[in-house]
Amino acid sequence: MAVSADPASQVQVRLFAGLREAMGWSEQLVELAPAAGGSNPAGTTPEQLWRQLNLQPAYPPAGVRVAVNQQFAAWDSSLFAGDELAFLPPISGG
Amino acid sequence: MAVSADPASQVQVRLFAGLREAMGWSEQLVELAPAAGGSNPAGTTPEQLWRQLNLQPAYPPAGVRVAVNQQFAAWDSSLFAGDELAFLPPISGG
Amino acid sequence: MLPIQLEADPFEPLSALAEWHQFLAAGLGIRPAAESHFVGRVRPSGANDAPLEALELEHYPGMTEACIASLAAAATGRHGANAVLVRHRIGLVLPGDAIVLVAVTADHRGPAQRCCQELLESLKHEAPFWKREWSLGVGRWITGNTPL
Amino acid sequence: MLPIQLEADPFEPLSALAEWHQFLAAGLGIRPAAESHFVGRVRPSGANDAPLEALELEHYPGMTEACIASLAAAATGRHGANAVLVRHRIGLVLPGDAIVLVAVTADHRGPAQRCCQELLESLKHEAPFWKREWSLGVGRWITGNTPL
Repeated sequence: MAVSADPASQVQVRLFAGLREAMGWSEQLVELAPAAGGSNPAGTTPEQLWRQLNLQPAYPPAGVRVAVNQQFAAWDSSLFAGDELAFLPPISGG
Repeated sequence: MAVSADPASQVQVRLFAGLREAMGWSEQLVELAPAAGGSNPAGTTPEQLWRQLNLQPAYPPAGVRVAVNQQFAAWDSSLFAGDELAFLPPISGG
Repeated sequence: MLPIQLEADPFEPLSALAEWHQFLAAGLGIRPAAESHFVGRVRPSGANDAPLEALELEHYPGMTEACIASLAAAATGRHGANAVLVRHRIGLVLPGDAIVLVAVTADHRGPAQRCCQELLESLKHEAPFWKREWSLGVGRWITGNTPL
Repeated sequence: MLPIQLEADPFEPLSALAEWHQFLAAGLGIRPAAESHFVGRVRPSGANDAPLEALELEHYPGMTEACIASLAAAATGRHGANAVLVRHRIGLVLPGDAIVLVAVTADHRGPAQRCCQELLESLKHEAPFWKREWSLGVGRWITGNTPL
């Protein structure tokens, strides 16, 4: 079975606003790399996925924030299969 | 001619709220004492009138303010014939 | 529509604001970017916590209006606000009724908010109004404001 | 009536406030002593001073609503406010149209004003919204807020 066909090891990645337009996509399912020595793919971080997806600039800019399952999260938090990860460019509401 | 009949030497004094009720009157015309050596009655101050009218307490309390011709004024400002003088107890608007 | 008005009868703040909006739209065309309002209403109980029957507001006819106008002009100038609305009750005001409405428009939120706040404070401390609380049939003059 | 709502179509702030008053009256009975409102509207020109055709507001469906609710609950608790109302436009908003309405009731003027101000700031900086200014047919993402 191809890894890419296993939904239990995938993370939904979403982009918004200027970042979405710069990259040309708004969401995609991304495989978590299997953890060394086991089938549990936990341990991948938003920062790793930013690089893996070739998001620009290569090092995440200070103004961009991360949300995991629609809650603000740290760049080095652990992602789990089924998570929804979003990269949020600088906010300007109100 | 009695001094009290000369409107050109009078000041209208007004009291408000608790002060009005404590004294039992809301306005009265008060004669300015003639200035020493002349007919011009200028020189009387709100503080002098407060005593002259036996307003209580004998020394004007800190919270009471003075208005002359409907503008805030100092306790030692000079009053002139025709002025409207008001003693304003502590303000509580809004 | 006078931007500053004493109200002898109950008034509805949202109606006053709607009327003010029409007045501003006629003068300015486009609506300002920032607008800050404050509505104060009479509390159900007085300073001594007894149920309040009514609040009575005495003022100094002529001076009170002029004083509010001058406080409003000063606050507007200090903060660079565009327009201001003040409605203030006089006479007997019932619990729950609006006693004061202050509204300010400006080009930015900071000036609108600060001007509205400052004008409200100055109305409370500088405009000749006196409050008497009527509770259990007894009137009691209030000699200060509730804490900020 | 939901106290927090995203609006895909133009809304009238005073109507939203009137609806909220009815909602509060049904729940609380007597009206609160202090009420503070803020209305923000789209400016006629953009960051580069060119005439603005429209402001576009993108949001993160689900997260934005939850985030506003959590910011509102935090501000309400911090200031001891009673109730809060938030209306925020999404999609294309025209110059002069209301983009945000925040209203807060409290027992005293200080908490009402401070809570309203703080909630507005947190909406601007913490709730996932992104603004794009459309001017001369070109869209430009805004990466900050106007100064306070």
